[in-house]
Amino acid sequence: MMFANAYELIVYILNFIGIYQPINNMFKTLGIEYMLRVIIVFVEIAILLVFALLTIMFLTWMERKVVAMVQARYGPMVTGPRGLLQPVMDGVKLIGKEDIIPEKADRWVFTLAPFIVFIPALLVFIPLPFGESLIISDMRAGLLYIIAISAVSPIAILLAGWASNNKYSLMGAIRAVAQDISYTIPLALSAIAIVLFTGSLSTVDIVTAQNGTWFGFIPKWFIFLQPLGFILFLIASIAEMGRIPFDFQESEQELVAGFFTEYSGMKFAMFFLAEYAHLFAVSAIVVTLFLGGWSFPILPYLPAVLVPLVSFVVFLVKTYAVIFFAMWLRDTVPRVRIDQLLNLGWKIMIPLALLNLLVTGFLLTAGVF
Amino acid sequence: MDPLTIDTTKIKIKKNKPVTAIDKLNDTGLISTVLAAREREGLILFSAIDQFFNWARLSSLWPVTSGLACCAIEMMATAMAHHDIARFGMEIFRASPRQADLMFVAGTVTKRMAPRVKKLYEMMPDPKWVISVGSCANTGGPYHESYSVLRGVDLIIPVDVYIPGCPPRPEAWLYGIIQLREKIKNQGYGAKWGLNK
Amino acid sequence: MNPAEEIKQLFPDSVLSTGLQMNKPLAIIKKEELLKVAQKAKEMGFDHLSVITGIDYGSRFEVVYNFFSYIKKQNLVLKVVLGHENPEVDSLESLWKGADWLERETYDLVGIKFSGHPNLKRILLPEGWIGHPLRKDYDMSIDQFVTIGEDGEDVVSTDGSNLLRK
Amino acid sequence: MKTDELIINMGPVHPSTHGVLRFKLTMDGEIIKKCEVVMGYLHRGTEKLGEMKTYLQFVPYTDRLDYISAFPNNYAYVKAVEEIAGIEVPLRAEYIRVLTLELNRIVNHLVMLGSLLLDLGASTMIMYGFRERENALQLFEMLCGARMTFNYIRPGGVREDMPEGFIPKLNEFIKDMEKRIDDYEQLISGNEIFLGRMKGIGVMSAQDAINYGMTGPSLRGHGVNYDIRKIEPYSVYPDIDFKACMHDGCDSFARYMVRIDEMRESLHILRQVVDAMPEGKAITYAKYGIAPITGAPTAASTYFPRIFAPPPGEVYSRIEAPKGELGFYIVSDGTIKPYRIKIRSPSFCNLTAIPKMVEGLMIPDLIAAFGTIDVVLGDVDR
Repeated sequence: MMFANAYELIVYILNFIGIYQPINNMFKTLGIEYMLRVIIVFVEIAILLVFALLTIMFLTWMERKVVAMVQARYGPMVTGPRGLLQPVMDGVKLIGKEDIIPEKADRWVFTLAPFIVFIPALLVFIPLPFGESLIISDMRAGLLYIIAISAVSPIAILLAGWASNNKYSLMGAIRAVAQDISYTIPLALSAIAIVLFTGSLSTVDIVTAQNGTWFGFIPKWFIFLQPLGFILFLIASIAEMGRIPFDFQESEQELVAGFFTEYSGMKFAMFFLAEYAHLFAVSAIVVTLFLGGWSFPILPYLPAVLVPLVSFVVFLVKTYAVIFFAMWLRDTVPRVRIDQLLNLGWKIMIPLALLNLLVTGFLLTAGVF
Repeated sequence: MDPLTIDTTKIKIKKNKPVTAIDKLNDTGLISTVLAAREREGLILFSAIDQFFNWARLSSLWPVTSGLACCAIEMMATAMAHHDIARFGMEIFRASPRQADLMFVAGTVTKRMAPRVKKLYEMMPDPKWVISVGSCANTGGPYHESYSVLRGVDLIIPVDVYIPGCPPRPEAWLYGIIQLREKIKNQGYGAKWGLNK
Repeated sequence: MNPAEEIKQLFPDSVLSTGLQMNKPLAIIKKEELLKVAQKAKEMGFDHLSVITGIDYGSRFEVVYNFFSYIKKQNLVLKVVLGHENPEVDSLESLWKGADWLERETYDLVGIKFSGHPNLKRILLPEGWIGHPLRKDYDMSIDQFVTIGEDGEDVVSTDGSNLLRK
Repeated sequence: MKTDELIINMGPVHPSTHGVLRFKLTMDGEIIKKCEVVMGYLHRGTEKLGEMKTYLQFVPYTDRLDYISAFPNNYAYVKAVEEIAGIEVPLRAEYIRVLTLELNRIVNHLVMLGSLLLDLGASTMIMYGFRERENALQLFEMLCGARMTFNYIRPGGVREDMPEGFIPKLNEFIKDMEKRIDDYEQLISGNEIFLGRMKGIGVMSAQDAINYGMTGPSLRGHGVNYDIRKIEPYSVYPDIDFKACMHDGCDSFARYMVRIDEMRESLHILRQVVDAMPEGKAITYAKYGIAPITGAPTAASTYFPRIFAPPPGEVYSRIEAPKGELGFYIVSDGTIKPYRIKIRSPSFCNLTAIPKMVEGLMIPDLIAAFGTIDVVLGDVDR
């Protein structure tokens, strides 16, 4: 009972309850029969947004708790049970802050930049396969869409850096753009190596290609077929996110606070939340491409009704595993220097990605896989 | 004192002021309730929102890193694992004053550093608080007579909480932070309505 | 043969007197000969200049140089006595790079000029500060305030009106 | 294509300048062409106050010089005063002093490692460093009641003797510390990114280092094996066997390694001091008398606050503080107040080498090299 996307799943559920036809006829008599489809899509988007914002809030709390656990301390405890309301309080406080726009700053670009950073971070959620048929729209070029959208954020960072008319922000922005550009290429190359297997860019196809198991217990995830590709993709995505050890956008030690030095209040919150949305999205992509998305060996044996739910839970567990790894890395490893970072990117990652592509292509044509 | 020989010239007659209508009303306390009621009537809604914002503000105070001298080391000790201020949601030490809303003046404010401390304070967005830590920041401390030390940071910026000590113990820091949280809770209309209990 | 006596042999006319300062060889040098004697001391192996101290005795100034030789593990103290009006002495920055900031600090706090110093400016107090604090006749009662000028440098003034709160 | 230089201010308020120090950097893109150090933002006029206070009242001011390791400041000042006054300090006091000095050296190196790693981006080492520091501070509190500003070492000995429970707790700390140092070494020294950031950064030849007046662990990272405890032994160091740790890498990594070895060496010294702790008084008031101005001593006056007035004279005495050679030049004119106090602070002199060491590097390297020089602003600006 595999549906192409969540829209069909909702239509099936409405039919199952039996209220789909009457509402459809009512709109048809009013002459606006497309209205039901519009409402359903709005409901989908609403659910996605609520899920995204809740995850972002939970991630900020989880980040503080993981950092605290590694550093032998408690982390937020006072606001709400074990500090669970802390992200809510941070958000409300940031809303209540005075919004300073520096006098000589470029006003419109200054206010526009946070939105240009935040919107792509949410747009990346659309092609992500959260569960068996829980996907907003299964585009044929899902992977290409993801890589293209994640290329928008450097532009916004440059806008922010330039508009706040502050030496530190400009240097931080230029560094962030150099880093993002030099790491999109190995990201894309190691993703293409996956496409060689599945033959299609759509994320659902990639996940379905990873169903089933070899010799009974090894799940057919691409991580086993593409170990080098996995490592390159992971490093490139951490660099894309701008997290330590490749943390240049807001490396306090060197450039005070990177490109959002001048931002305060709600605008700063946008950057802060965009970073965590990006973290979740990129971890989800790593899981989709290499760790088999929501597929799990026992899934086919479950009753059909339960499958979307269980696959959703499996997907979340895997994504949070990757997120935990990124957070754990943030606590232990020092920061790399900008020229070492670019050397790693250009001189090591791109040749390796090309080599990986070559070897995979060769083995595929030779019929080994 | 024999009552008969009271010297009447010595007793001063207490001239009580003429009792006006308003005084009488005041005695009954009617006016204060009327005034208070008028003041409150538009603000029932606001006080709940005020109280919620206060709670948000006091539970996520982000300090700006402005350690000046020995108290800065005690600030670090308070922020570290043993006396963790992350429990109060304060462990994000924002380097840039734009995103901070609490400023610890931890250490001696010298004459040369005073304009920079003042500029740092002015760069912070509005609901901002200052905790002056250590006797150097409070009143100049051991360097009171020195030629190059400002006798107390409240000469240049308004201070909300003073923490005495040289350097104050981390427990004194935590007590100061809790006092500031109480102060924030009592701001705005919510407090007047008694919601801050 | 302690180094002070050696220097007395080499430069008899420039060394006024030698002696001991808490069992460290001490040599009092004429103001003009300091650079020559210091050059000789560096060749004798005194490669570590510990500290330069300027002292205001009211009627005269004294500058005390403490050297140490890592190789021979010996101390040497050179002292120069200067008049009370504009005290001036040669800078040893060319021999020991470490002397650069030590001399700037002595100039800043005690007011002794070091001729031949690359950039003899105040190091601890802002540029426009009036007076040298460690002099005995420094007036502690005037209160000087510092504010930031347009180009970001410090401007010293005695009225703190724009700095202090009303 | 002619590019003009960008002047960047790593201003007085900056997370990685260990306090209020300002670097005026003229940058050519990412490379630093000229680095000018601007200081004085924490100049509190300690030397002027020294002339206004009596000998005993100045001891608390020495705590606040290098406020991370206050014991060596106390000891350097007191050693100078004792040399002028010619005080014979009881042996037990000397052993307690060496015990506090070495314990404070470990605390100083912990804070240095923590803040160095924090500047490089790893935020966990400073937590572990401060966790050990809290244990050490509890020991200091048992000894003298304060966490950072001890005012414990007096001309003539130490303020009061050790409490009974001190030695067992100290042994516990030493045992625990050994295991910790191996953990740190495992966490940091093998870390590829840390090596990449530290090796070959802030290089300076040994000759230049001596010429710039660098001393202490930073100098011993350049292959120059001079440790004042060895070349000019003071207190009870002659009859303690320890070695001066030296690395001849001449770069930031060598300076970092020297500090790790020194921590182990200090633990070794602590163990010997605890074993050889003699009995006896902790302080002698021999040279404390009534100053001639206030007349002949009467029975009642023995309880008056003792006046301490050393004979006129000048002295420069120096010790091996955790950051380098810390010396006090004291001129006394026979009254109860010193005539002039000059403080030779190690951070001030080590900082002289930064502008030359940093030319041609990038900002992150400036921070790495600056972190290994281990500067505290109370010491630099006095």
